[in-house]
Amino acid sequence: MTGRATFKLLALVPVLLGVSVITFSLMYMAPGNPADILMRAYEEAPAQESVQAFRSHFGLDDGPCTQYVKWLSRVLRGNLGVSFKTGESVQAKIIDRLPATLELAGGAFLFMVLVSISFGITGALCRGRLPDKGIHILTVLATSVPAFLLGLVLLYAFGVLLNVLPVTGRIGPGSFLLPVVTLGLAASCVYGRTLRAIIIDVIEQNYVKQAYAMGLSTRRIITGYIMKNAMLPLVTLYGMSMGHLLGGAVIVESIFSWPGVGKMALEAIMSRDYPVVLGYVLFMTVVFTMSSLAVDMAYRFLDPRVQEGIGYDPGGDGV
Amino acid sequence: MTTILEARSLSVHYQTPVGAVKALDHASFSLGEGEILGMVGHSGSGKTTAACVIGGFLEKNGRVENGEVLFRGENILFLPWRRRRRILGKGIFLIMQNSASALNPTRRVIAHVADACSSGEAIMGRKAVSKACALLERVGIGKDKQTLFPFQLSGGTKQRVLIAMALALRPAVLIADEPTAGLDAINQATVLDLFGTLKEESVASVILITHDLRVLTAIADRIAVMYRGALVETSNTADIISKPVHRHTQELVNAMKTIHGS
Amino acid sequence: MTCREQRFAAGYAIRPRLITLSILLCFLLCPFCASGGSTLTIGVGRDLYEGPESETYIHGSTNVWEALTILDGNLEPAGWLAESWRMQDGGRTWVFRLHRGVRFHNGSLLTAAHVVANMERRMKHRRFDPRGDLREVISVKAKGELNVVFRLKRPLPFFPALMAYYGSPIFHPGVFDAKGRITRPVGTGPFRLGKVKPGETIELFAFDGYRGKKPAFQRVMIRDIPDAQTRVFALIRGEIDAIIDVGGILPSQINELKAGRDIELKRAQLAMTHYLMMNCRRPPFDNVGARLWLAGRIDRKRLVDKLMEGTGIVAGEFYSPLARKWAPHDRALRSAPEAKKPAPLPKIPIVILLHSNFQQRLPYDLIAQVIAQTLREEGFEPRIEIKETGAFQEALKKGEFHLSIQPRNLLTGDPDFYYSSNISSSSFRNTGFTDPEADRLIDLARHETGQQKRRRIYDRLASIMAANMPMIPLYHEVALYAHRKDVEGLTMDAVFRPDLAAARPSGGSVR
Amino acid sequence: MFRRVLHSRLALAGIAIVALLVMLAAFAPVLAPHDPYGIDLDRRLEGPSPKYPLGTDALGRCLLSRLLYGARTTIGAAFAVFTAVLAMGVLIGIVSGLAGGITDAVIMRVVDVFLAFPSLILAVAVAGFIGPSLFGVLVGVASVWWAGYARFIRSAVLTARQKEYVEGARVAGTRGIRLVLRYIVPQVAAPIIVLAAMEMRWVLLATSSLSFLGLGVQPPMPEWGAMLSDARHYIFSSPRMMIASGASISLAVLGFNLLGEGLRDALQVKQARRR
Repeated sequence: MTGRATFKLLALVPVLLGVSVITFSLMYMAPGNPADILMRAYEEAPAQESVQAFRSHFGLDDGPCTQYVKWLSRVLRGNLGVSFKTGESVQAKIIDRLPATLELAGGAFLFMVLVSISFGITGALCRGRLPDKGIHILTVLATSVPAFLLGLVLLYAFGVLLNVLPVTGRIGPGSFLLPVVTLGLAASCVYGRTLRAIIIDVIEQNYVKQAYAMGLSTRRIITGYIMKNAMLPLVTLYGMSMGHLLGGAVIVESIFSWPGVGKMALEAIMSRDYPVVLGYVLFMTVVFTMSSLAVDMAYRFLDPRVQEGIGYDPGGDGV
Repeated sequence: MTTILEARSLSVHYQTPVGAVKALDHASFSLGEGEILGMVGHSGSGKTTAACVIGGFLEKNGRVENGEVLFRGENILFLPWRRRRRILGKGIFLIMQNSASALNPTRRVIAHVADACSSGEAIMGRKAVSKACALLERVGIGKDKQTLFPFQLSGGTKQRVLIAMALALRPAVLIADEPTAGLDAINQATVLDLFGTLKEESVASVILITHDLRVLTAIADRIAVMYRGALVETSNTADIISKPVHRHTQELVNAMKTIHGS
Repeated sequence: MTCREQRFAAGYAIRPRLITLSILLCFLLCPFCASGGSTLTIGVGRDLYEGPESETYIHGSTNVWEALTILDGNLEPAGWLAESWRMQDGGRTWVFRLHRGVRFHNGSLLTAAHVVANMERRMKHRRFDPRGDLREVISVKAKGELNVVFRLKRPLPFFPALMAYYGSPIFHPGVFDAKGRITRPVGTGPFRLGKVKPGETIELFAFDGYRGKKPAFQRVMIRDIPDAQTRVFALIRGEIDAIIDVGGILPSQINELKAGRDIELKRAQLAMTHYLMMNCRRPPFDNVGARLWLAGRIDRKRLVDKLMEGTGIVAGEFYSPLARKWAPHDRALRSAPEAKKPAPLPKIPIVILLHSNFQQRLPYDLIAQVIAQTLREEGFEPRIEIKETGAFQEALKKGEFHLSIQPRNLLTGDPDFYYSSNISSSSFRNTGFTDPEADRLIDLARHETGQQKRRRIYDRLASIMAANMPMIPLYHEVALYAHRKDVEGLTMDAVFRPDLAAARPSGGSVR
Repeated sequence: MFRRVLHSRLALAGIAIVALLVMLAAFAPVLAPHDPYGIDLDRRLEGPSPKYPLGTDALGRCLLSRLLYGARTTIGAAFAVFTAVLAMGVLIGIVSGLAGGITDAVIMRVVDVFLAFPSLILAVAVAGFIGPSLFGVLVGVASVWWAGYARFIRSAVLTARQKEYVEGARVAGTRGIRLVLRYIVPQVAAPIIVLAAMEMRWVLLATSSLSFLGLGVQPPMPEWGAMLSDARHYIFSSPRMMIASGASISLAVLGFNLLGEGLRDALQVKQARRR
């Protein structure tokens, strides 16, 4: 297990190095001069000497390669630089706002897991009957409505028309509900559908029939025999969904004024605050990569067949 | 001897893309209390279908065309699934064909038996586990193997796990579908021994399904011979071996004698 | 087999899952609890926190810091931290006398030395003086406890106006670090800074040692709600008590807010003017005739009436008429001569450049589309380009635009601010208009101390502007702000600084 | 194959919706009652009338005409991204699959790097840095999506290469482009088609999301995401604007959704793993 984890981690090194190169080169895709931006020449003109002072202050006079090497060596030492705009350290800024995003993504994840499992079980056990059809229709609709539209509609419906849930920010548990549903609904439905297919597959397995033959209770059969096997392929998908949730958070956070890293990143992109955007992209990619790795490990932990090195292919589950 | 299970004129058809296939054709048989009934026949003769119909696991494309199955005098064939399930386990326990896939691959051996122990009884948690532990020891699975996963066990051991489950459930009727298939001679002997034990302790009345007549000669009280979905002959074991009536039975007995030279 | 293994083996791990589920449900169903007490919550559309790398760390709208002077309703400098000031040496020396007994939030008394330290910070670290307010300053010295003496290279008759608000923010010098950054804004304003969550909230507490009237609200929360619609929803729901900022409420939202019965919608005329800048280096607007033609062709009244819902004043002059003293005698645009239509450029699109930061706050894209329509009708091929800060600045710098809509604040209330930062050919913001006479007059007026003479120079400049039309003033901003009816006294001044100290719960009592 | 597609009601509905939208987009100039750019400040925010079937927008333009022309932009952009992604993915996947060795290893590591990014985050960053424009959105979305395709097609090529008759053709001397076109492309076509239909909705969602965030088309060009973004300021006074643009996006996504699902079921192709 440990050996495998180490190997996987080592294999990530070149990938993350590549990620850093691409992230850094983003900066060169952009037109414009960051020096002018700091000056926030918004209503007033920056004096030329202020611009020069800024350029040397942030080391913008070096060539791209030198800048990259300098940047990378700083990043490796855990220093993502300082914001052009506010002068805060980027990692402090990210860590400051990360809890909000993780809360949102984590909440959406939990919502997704709970809803997709209940949808999956209901759909599979009531196959072809009303609840299954209802869930299917809901799935088709939910995956067709973009998150930004869903968010606006929920905001309007629950916040303004029904006046039951707060529309902004991160105050009190109630404010949590709408963003989480907005972020998690589509994924819940998709995974619910996937789970349904897997469960239907599993129910046909001999061991489930055998469990019924033993006269076990429905609950025991679902938890001990069906779900345990059906969840395995789903775990990989759940892990993958983290990327989707972190990306979707950008949109949801900007609609709900959720003070997380996504909103920060969007603002930083709009004001060309390179260190912040670079730091954000890099950080999120590492978070995503690590969560994928964690899921991979969890999978190995959950599935005894893989754990014991039987040569079982986790990808072969018809997902 | 009272009859605990009786099938009357049972007909089952499978819908297949090439038309309906008759799997059972007016088959009738009965199982007495404490008796071991052997069912024998070549592949496709309808043995497994019979087991599935009684156990309630008929394939989706199968349909009962005719007949009834009486369990303790009640026709269980057309009971709603919810009521049917109450009979499963403690009433009728079906050990599926192909023991390799009959155990949950992600569940430890002992958990299966513990589940069986707690099925329909008030034993829960640790009590069930310790009972399961004892039962597994009885079927010859030591503590070292009890926490393994099914795929780590040999076919014979898996079959023994299933028998341990039967011991735990103490069903009124045990139907074992090909319990000795794919086992080597030593394992076959052990498994059959365990079925003998079941009978001796009058744990259950057993229907033992196999294509191997020889397996039945040792432990079955009566033998039913199936041929193309019909029950062609039912008689005491000794009678079947010594004076088979139906042509197919004669073939089976002859084949057995030719191979094993008994 | 251990006990734990047994439990695991038997699969009884279902309990924790149920517990998690119920905790989650409790968490989600727990009713939303609003924070009560005497707190005023304000929604704004941008982050008022600007950080140590900025001139002031936090926006002046927070009422945390004060400056030497502040502009009054007529955009005239009035005393703030400075009680009075006088000019010496023909405008080359300015002496500001501070109020006695002004306290910083850390309790220490404001002295002239503190002010000197603040000025030296910005003179030494030029990036904290982005507009170059202190360019002409040779030295700043403290004279006694309360007098600050500025020595200038050349006379600046409007120096007190230059020092207004953002011209001289004063913090306790103990908070400056070696690089001139502010580590924590310890100012003298009626509110001191509490906890800042960048991009989320800024918490302010009433400062007990404030010299003036004590604020009625003990606590003010400023919440950053970038989406205009969400902001209005939050106000209607009462999650915030007020929206008060430029562009905080869009003209299109007037009707939505009128529907809210508990909400009072107010307007404030600002010292901000919105212009259609023209690139005077590129055809067709390098031609005076073309510029004059466009100025006559754009129906500004219609724009304001139709698109602004009356939240603007059609600009008849080049800078805010709030500066009464400087209102030109000759309203430039009324006397704009008729001009002939220029020939449409073959296949070359007319680029109308907009800044993406204003998208959410000002109706520029609507105006641009109307102007584009006008141009299209005349046979041009207009194209709108919305660019974010970097690309926007770059395009301006390289002159890759023909037209651009931009706001300008008359931050000092003095015409010089407008002319030297927009029209002077050495200005960073000059969009290609060069006129030696205008340059000469701007420089002359800048250092002319005689009020009457200055006045005459600016009148001459105004007529040069009218004849050359380097930019078209579209409208003067009338900002919308709103608060719930349980708050009163909340107002906003001409440079959109809300007076938080004057706000109080209605009925006079603290909630 | 096509009979099975036609038997699936879902796929049929999907095909119908997509075809309808494509037709509407194609014939927008004929169908649109007004000029989608024709501003009329005197008729701002009017409700539906015989002259303006869906009413007018904030600048007095015909909403229906803008929606019709918006279909061109929105669906056109999605198709453009898709074509680019497919071309890139197919090319790189086939090269990688056929070349093997170092080339393959290098290409696959690059693909790994691109797959390591959370997709929307990279798309937003790329589009944001290029600047708000249709081009930025196209590049942003395409830069994220190509990698998955390249990997998918590479594995399909590798599988196809294993087949005896391909091996036979190689032994017989068929090489390079001929081998690819004759023997490999026909084999990977079905999974690519299904993948295409399944992924179109993601592309559509991603492009309209970026537009909604203000990273997309420049006004006055009609585009559904941007139109929705503008319309939300009128949610109280003219909700129809939001409903119309929102419903259009949802309908388009729904169409591709159904089409993809139907095709997948009909062709029984495994869905590609994606985030």
